[in-house]
Amino acid sequence: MQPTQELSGYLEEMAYQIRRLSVEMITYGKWGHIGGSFSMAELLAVLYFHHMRIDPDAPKWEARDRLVLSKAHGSPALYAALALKGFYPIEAVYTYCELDGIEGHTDMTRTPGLESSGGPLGMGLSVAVGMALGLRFKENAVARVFCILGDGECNEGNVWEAAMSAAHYHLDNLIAIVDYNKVMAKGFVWDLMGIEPFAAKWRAFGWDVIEIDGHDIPAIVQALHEARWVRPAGRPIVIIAHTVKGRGVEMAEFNYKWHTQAPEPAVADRMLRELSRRYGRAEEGYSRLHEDDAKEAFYAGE
Amino acid sequence: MQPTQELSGYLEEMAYQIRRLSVEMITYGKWGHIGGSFSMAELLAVLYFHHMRIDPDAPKWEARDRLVLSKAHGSPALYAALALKGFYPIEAVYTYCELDGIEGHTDMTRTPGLESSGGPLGMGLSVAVGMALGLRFKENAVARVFCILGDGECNEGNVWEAAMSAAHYHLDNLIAIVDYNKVMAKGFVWDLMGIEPFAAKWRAFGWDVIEIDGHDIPAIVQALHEARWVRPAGRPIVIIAHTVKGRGVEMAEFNYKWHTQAPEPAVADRMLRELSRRYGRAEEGYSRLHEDDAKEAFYAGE
Amino acid sequence: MPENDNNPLEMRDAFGQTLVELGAAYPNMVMLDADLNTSSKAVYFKKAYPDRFIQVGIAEQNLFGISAGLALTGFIPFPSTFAVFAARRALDQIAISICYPNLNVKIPGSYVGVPTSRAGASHNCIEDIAVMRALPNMKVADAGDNADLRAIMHTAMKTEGPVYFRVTRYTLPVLFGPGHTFAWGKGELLREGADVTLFGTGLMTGKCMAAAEILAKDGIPAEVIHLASIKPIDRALIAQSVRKTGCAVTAENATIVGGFGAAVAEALGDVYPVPLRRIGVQDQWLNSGGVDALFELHKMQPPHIAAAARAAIQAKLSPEAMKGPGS
Amino acid sequence: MPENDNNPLEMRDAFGQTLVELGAAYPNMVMLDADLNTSSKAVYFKKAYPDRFIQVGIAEQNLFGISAGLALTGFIPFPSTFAVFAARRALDQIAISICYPNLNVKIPGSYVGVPTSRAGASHNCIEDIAVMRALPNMKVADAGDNADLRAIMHTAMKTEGPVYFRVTRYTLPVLFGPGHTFAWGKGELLREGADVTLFGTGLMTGKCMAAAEILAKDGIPAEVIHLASIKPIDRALIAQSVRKTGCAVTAENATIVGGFGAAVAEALGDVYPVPLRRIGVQDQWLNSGGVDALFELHKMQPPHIAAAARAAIQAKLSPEAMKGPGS
Ligand SMILES: Cc1ncc(C[n+]2csc(CCOP(=O)(O)OP(=O)(O)O)c2C)c(N)n1
Ligand SMILES: Cc1ncc(C[n+]2csc(CCOP(=O)(O)OP(=O)(O)O)c2C)c(N)n1
Ligand SMILES: [Mg+2]
Ligand SMILES: [Mg+2]
Repeated sequence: MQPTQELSGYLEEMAYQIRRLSVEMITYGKWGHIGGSFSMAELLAVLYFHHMRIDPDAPKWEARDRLVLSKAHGSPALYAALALKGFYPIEAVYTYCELDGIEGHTDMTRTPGLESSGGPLGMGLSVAVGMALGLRFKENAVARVFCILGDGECNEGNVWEAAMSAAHYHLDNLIAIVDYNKVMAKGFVWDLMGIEPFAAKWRAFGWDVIEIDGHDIPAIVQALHEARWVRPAGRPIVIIAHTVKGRGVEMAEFNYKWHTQAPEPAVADRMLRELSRRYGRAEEGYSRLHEDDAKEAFYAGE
Repeated sequence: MQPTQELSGYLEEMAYQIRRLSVEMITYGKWGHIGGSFSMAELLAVLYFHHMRIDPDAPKWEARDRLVLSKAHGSPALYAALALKGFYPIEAVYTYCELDGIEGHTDMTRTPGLESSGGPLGMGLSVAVGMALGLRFKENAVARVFCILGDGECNEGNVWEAAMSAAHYHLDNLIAIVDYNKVMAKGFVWDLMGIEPFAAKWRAFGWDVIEIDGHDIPAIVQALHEARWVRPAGRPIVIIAHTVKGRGVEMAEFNYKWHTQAPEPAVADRMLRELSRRYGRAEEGYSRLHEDDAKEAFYAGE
Repeated sequence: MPENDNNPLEMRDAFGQTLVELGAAYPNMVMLDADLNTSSKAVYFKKAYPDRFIQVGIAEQNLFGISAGLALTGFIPFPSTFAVFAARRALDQIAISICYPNLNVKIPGSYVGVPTSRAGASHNCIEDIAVMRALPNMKVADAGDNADLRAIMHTAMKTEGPVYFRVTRYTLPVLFGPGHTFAWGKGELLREGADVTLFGTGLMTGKCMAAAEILAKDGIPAEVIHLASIKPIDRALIAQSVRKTGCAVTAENATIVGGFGAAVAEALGDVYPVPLRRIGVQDQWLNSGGVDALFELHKMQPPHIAAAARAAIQAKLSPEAMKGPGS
Repeated sequence: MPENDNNPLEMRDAFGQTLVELGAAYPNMVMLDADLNTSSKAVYFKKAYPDRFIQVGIAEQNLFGISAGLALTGFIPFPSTFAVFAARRALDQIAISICYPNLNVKIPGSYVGVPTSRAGASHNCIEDIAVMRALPNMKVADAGDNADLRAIMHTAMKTEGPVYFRVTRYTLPVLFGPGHTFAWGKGELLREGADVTLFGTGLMTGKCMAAAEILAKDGIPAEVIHLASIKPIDRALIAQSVRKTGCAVTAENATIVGGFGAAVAEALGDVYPVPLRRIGVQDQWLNSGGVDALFELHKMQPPHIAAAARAAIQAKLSPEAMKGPGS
């Protein structure tokens, strides 16, 4: 299941746009998590623009695949993917963190395409287990439930409660994806709370494990294909995606200081220019750089 | 470290007395958990009457070993051990579940020798981690912290949070003991929420694992010796003690119906007689069988 | 299986029976258990509909998270555990996975308050009313008898969104007839009286009725109002009653801090302030003991309610006597 | 490092500085963090006393359990996380491992209420006052400014047993001078007035002072009382004030259900019932938005407090007008 050159190119473009829009909305909204949005850009690109069976014109289609973003602070990347997919106009992302706008963490009552509400880490896998069980009750054998978790998030006991139950119920229609970007909010995972041997933990909890480079689009395509069509054998499947937190702009890479921080417009502009250069695109900066912005600069810091 | 015949005999007697007193207090208190008290009788006997460095005359001795009963519903067995050890008079156990008496679940403010308060499952290992860290801060290299967990209890995510952190902090002064009696409140572990491969889970969480027959006194003596003196190598140690829930009287063995249930006095009498026969002692029944008991029979059922 | 009012069941059995009734009417109802079904009596549902019963083991956070996922796929989940573990262990999951998106999950809180008795402070739930009430979107109810519980459960099924209701491990005296219904925000006037209003919720309403009898013997006519619906609460009925009686007592099988008594105090401040005495657990842990001994210790028996009523009347009559213990 | 009242810091920085002060005075104080130290500002302590700083990762249940164990070995732990995760994620651990045995743990709840703002409903903590207040043994405080926070923290260290105090991510106007002290159950009369009492806690006291100015311009003398100590609460001062003014408003940076407003309503019912209007988040989720926009939306600004004061006065003067929205 190697993707064609054309498909890879398209997915790469989507990952690029997800990163761009994440910076745009975090800068304009003056709040948000760049590092964890960037690290899962390719994962979301492949899920939303290739793998997942979803229809933006029928967001509640019963037989659809579902994705729970358990690391809900990564919402900018997801909001970007949903907008690019057509769940709502791109313009809507500029209401990020505004009154009656798109919520800082995920609020499914406000944003079409969102399958759950979140914010507190560690909860999403349980919700995904419930969905996977629900689909089983409905005898829907085709749909899959995806759940994206952070690596630091896997410190949370709730994750392991959910993991244990997914194995107990043989939920091979559940595919967890860990954005293993090695960094949590305030430092490196190994330093703050080590999670290794990580794959061994999932295996001991009864899961089938696939490990990939989470920025390698063909690898992601292949892993999802395998998880959906090849591996199911009565065990839930986890894709441990090795990624780089902040991947895309150098100042943010592997740097916990960009875990949560809204860039000044000028910094955002530099970030976006660097991003376009990296992707070999024409240099393009922050779209609202010169907009007179009366909003308080409150959350600029961490 | 094979115990002498004499020591084994003494510890067996203590296990026997723990079982007897557990039935006495549960029957008289009209509430409590027989199955999970019986299954850890030998474990408590070896800990309190051989292994642990404690002094009932100085219950707050700084350098003492500490035991956190995370499966706090097993309190009758622990109350029995503490009474037999001399922390308070045996008579006190007959205040179990009474106003101003010994609390149904553990309340350390009321009972000398208790090192923590509990009731909700899954919490104790965190408290034990805190104690082990505290002892490290105090540069007490000798004292050990023990924590007894239920097997069903290990469904709780809090257990795995604690486990992860104990490994992260290299707490080899922490020894967890799982009373793996295969039964939880309403059925078998494998049926309600499977925890296997259990040793693999602990290993994947960075622990050193010792597996034993939890009713085999020499094996327990040996395992604790090993855990304290041989194994410490920067990893916390878990003793997975394979036990039989309700071990001691046939009607309760491997039977979830005796997880929580106070026997009628006549049933308690039969239980205790059976117990004495099994131990090759002179038959002895329930000590308060004919006492006119005005207490409501409220909790006789589950 | 309708409840049998002549030979009252323990409330948890009425709960179990009603689960079975609802299961028949709602094929998309599912029951979840965290290893307590024969205690909570979720086992009735398990036996009737084994295919719609989900065991999650001893993992309450997961219990409520899974329920959210099931609600999102079109089911009506009843995640069942002891009230302490709903209100304390899984509060974040209930708040954010369930209440925040307003999901259709019905949460029974078992083993509440005094009758849990011997299990002790860690299990005798006193804070659930205060805690659940603080969550936006959550509705909260505490039934006065088995018929009331059944009515609450039927209404809960017809209510879109999260509901928390208490289930007592206790046999309550019958208050209501067979045609009894329940509506959110509607209280029930059980006895008319002019001198003081006794507001009860849950099993304490029965004790308020007994207190009114005691007071009647002393020539004090007490009004008794049952407020099973704690959130929303019947502010109109509260105002109407105290406008007449001029003082009130609340009685709840829970802590008096932040719970039902506070809900009434809030309403009184809003609509018609009068002296209020709150009966319930007085901000202490509810340690082990026999049921009656605990009701006695925590001054929650009818004579205590009657004494509180007299104190409230006293306060109404001589404002200077209103200086409570704190002043 | 004393706080600098002339150039006010964000309260969380004052928190961090005070941690360092306390760390010097109490060698057995330890700080625990769940991956939020540069946000909560526990990082100040980490930098000053790296050996007494414990990182537990993103695991709040464990955070509080470990704290219990440390308290049991003679330390004074400060487990630090966002208020939502203390009040919701780890409530069972706080209740049973800490409050029940009355352990000496000091719990700062960071990022409370409106100023958390853009993070949104899951993070903008509104229920912690109601929740923490419901736990026996727990003391609860919300500081009015940085000096007040510092005083609370110093008093907390001298208080045996569990304490919960709120830390706001916000810069508050200065209310108190350098010699300021704090005592449990003691309120502060900040401004005298005869017509209405404004009871404030936390950052809302400053807004009450501004509201009193607005009212003064209309010739309405409002009394302002700051109640940083929410539990225990100063019932004597509350009674004394409303006996004079005859009506009151409460203002809190939290839900009005079960929290500070409820605590005052409870006290009024006990000691001197008067009409009460409660300012705060009106039982809704506190979704994302700018700080000022949210204060506006939830009607928590000085003009709203002033309007509530007028409504309370109106209710006092014409009891018939007291019929609130519910009646
Ligand atoms: C229960 C909980 N605790 C703390 C936080 C605050 N928080 C938000 S993001 C974050 C770090 C997450 O790290 P990780 O899971 O590795 O995510 P990523 O690196 O992908 O951003 C923390 C601690 C939270 N949202 N929820
Ligand atoms: C958090 C929590 N959930 C549920 C319970 C109720 N409960 C008490 S004992 C028990 C079963 C425990 O099973 P296990 O851990 O295997 O203990 P054991 O077999 O040794 O009795 C349950 C569910 C509890 N005490 N705490
Ligand atoms: Mg990470
Ligand atoms: Mg067991």
